[in-house]
Amino acid sequence: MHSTETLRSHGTACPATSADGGCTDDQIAGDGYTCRFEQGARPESLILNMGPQHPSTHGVLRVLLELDGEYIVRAEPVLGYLHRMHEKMAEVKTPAQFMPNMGRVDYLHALAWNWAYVGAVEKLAGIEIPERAEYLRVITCELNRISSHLLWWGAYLLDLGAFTPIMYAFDDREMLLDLLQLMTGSRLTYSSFRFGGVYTDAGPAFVQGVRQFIPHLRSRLPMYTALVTENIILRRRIEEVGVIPQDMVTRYGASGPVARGSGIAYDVRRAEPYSVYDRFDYEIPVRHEECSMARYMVRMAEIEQSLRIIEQAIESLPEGEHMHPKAPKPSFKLPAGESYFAVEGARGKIGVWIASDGGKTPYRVKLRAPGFSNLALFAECARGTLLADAVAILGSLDMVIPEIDR
Amino acid sequence: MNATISFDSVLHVVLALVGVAVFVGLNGLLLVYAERKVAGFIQRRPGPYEVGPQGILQAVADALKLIGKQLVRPDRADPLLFWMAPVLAFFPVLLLFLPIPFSPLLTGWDVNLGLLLILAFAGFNVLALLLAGWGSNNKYGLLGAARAVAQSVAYEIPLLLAVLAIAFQEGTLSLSAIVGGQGGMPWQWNIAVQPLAFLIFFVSALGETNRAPFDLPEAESELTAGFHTEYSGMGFGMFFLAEYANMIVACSVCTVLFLGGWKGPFLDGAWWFLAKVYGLLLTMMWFRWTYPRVRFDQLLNLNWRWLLPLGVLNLLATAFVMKL
Amino acid sequence: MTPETASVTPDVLLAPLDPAYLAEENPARTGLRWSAFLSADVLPRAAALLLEAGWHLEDICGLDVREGLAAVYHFDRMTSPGRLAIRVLMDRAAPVLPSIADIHQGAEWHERETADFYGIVFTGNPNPAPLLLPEGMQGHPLLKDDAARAPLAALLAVPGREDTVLRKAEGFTLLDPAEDAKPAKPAKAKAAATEEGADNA
Amino acid sequence: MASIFRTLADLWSLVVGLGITGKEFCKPGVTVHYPRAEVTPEAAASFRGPIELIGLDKDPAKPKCIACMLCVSACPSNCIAVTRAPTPKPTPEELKAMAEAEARGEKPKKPAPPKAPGTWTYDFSLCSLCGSCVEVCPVDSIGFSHDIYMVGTRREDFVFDQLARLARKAAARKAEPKKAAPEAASAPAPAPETAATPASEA
Repeated sequence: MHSTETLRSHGTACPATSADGGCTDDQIAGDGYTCRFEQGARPESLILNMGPQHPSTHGVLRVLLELDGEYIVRAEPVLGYLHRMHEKMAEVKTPAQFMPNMGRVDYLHALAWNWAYVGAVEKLAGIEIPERAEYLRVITCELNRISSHLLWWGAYLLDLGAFTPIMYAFDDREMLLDLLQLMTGSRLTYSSFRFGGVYTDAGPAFVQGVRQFIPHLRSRLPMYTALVTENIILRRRIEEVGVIPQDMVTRYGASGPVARGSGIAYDVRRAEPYSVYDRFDYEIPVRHEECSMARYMVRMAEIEQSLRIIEQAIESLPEGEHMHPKAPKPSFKLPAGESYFAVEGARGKIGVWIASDGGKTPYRVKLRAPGFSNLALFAECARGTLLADAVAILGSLDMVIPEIDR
Repeated sequence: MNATISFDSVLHVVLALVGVAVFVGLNGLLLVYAERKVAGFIQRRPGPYEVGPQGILQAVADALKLIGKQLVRPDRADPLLFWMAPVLAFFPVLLLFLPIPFSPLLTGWDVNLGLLLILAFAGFNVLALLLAGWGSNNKYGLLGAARAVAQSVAYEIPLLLAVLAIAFQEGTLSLSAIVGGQGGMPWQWNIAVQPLAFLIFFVSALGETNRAPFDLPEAESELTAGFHTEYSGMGFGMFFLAEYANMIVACSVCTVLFLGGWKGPFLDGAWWFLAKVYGLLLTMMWFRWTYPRVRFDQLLNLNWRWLLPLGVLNLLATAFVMKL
Repeated sequence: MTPETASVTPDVLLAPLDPAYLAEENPARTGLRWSAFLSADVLPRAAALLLEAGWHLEDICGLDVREGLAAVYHFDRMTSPGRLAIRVLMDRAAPVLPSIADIHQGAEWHERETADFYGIVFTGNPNPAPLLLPEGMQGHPLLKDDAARAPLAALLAVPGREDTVLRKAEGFTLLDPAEDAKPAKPAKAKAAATEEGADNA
Repeated sequence: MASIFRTLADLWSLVVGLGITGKEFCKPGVTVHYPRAEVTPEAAASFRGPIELIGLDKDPAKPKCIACMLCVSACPSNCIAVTRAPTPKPTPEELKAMAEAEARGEKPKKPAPPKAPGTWTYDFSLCSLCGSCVEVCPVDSIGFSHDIYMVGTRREDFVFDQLARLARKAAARKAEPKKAAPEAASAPAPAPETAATPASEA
């Protein structure tokens, strides 16, 4: 069949094929993952390889599904198709040289990863950041969070078969990207945070643009609600689908909107306050329904809360430097020691752990991707649902594959 | 039906078939273009724009591309079923156009069982989708085919009930007679007396033609392309044409049954018929670019729990009123 | 999780397991609240205790140091946040750890990833296939050369860490500043520098 | 019964949705219709495109670069290659002076290599536009260009000889002097150099 045929080219020996007849000659052997997966399958089941090329796996995720009709008996995500070994690159590059990688881990919320790495290095090396830079980081990071949620919103509806919302979301997102381009120079893979500040200072164009953007997006959100959120087809598709109870969140270490959609008010901005977030008045949206709709509603509410943060930050943006005068040169050496820095990304808790022995490059860098833990619970969550529900659940977890594979 | 089949009438039918083929081909191009333009405008972009002025030749270019592409059959697909499916999807649709009265004069074959003929031949479409999904030896195709069969079979029933209500009311199965029974003004159309039947018919027609929000057999975010996953070139092109042809048939029948066919407030004629058909087609497109897709069990629930009881009630009510 | 266990600090929680080392950290310096060294065999019990008290697994980081292979488990709590690092040291010749994937299901992928990168075997992992690296790949990318390995103390016991040691077993010397820790650093730095130089040339 | 009425009320949301898309249908498009239209130069000005050399104020065809190689070592992707300009051959007089100095036992004054690059190549296909080189340059000789519409059909199209590029740009600017202010020169004006170079370098 189509799915297994493409995998034959992998050429991986199928350990279980020959002897005990897992795959007979008549069938085309899949790769090791397929064969092992088939071992546990009931004879009447249909094994379906969803991905790595599939419209709703957003990039190159592969999910092995055992189907009974259209009901999912078992699911197993197979990762690694977009693995780039960022953690190895971090060990052979100086911290400054590794910065551009951070724009490419999670391309939708690149600035959060920027921040996580910069924060870990700053904590380890004791680098100070000027206040203005902190505010600019908050503003750009929150703008980036909105752009990530907007894209998720559009793409999620695309998964659910509505083609138009993504275009409306992109219309608004385009304005955001223009603003972020003013600050970072790029439109997607930002790398604009620096150890001790940010790359560019905010000019009047940026400040003015942000001030105009906030009311604009607020005026658009009711349209989003009326067109999509209240749409009966959408609500029937995702309400009570993909229920993730609280203990499942804990067992898998899920975070971000996945945890908050299950009634856990956990947000790194509150739990481990960093930067100047404690100066702003905003809420952590929490829903208790534990279903896909709850996660949807959390993200939509987060857009509004991010707007609130940006509004306060831009109004109280202090004057001053955007780079600390004592900010280290790009060739600086990390002192020995370890530091863990977590930030709240659009998908959850992003953590960077650096261990350094005082050498030119870090000794070990661990990138903790929220999507990795969030996707891990898919197999348990999707059991017993319909194929269409699996798509709805995958989408509601908001995966970004390059982040999961790193 | 006329007992004598003269040479004239056979010639008429053959000519009509040729005409229908041309009509379907041209309309396929037109509707593809219209669909993409509608999508574009709804999404605040220009849609096709590069080929020809305002992109009007885009559909032609697409058609040429499809014709020029290689036909690929998967290694282990059943050749007979695999190639039969697109043929079976497209050609029976042409027959469906024969009894449709575009105007009193412009009717392929004014047969007094026209409605029955259409319902009978429409069944071929299901078979084609089943063969396509089964024959292509693809799991997505198989799932799509299974969906297509369950969906088409289910939605045929309320469709039939809605049609029956009109047939009761008019006392005929001839399409031109049904049009003849309606007046020119909108309030003299059957939709004014049978709004519920119209709704049931239209929703079922969406389900029968696999149009969004009921496009489950090819739901690309779930089944990549459903039953036509493995088809390339004109294999896919035939399914594509058949989908649009089916839409036209469904909208034409809807126009005949509920919207007064060729009759209008003034200047009765085929233009009224076409205007109404295109209006309905645009509505279908509007739906597609607005709504998410329903889930399969919901699709069947909607049918069995809402449309079917409503259809039966409507039919009973119609019969009751007729008896009075 | 019960209300009583929710506020129990790990030093109390892990006390029955007799950790070789347990310290309260300064989060402002390291981002950690507590750090502990456990032996491999009590790891599943620790994981179960932590889960019961509402802790979730953040990540598992392998670490290749002079003393052997180490794994660092980061745990955190949603109700009263504070990060706990549990470190386990293994023999380089036989890097084996018991899996905790049956307790913290999320650990399955973290363990498979660590197995990919370091070759650590997690016994009892329900699906011990490669996760991120291709099947059949030789070698483990994050293992270091002998020359590049630093002692554990050079990474984790540096001055200015501002930690308070709460427990320290008799004979626990892993975090003592070893006498060769000092010379090791410049050596490693030099190695890195030549590497860099070769890269640039 | 109540659920039936609620369902009917929910169905109203479908009509609302149609209303919204219908309204949007009637509004004008929002997309920029490339190539008939391009984004405004102001919008492109903040875009960090491929890096370029910045010329001296008095001789815009010559870069400020002093060939210190800081950018080469700062670059995380090894996309910059710079060589120093060759040391000029000593003239006969200088040779003579050197020989004399050596004879006197002094250190001979060898001609120093010039503080200027001999070649300056940049492989945009490797570049991740991180700006490390721009930040590290001690003489501000590197800047970002703002070309957002750069295309090429071959990999080699993106390997730039920056010295030649700078010279071309300077020549182009000289050809139409007052038209562009020095700063705007780096903005993506449809420069006349387009014709002379591969499309990618416009």
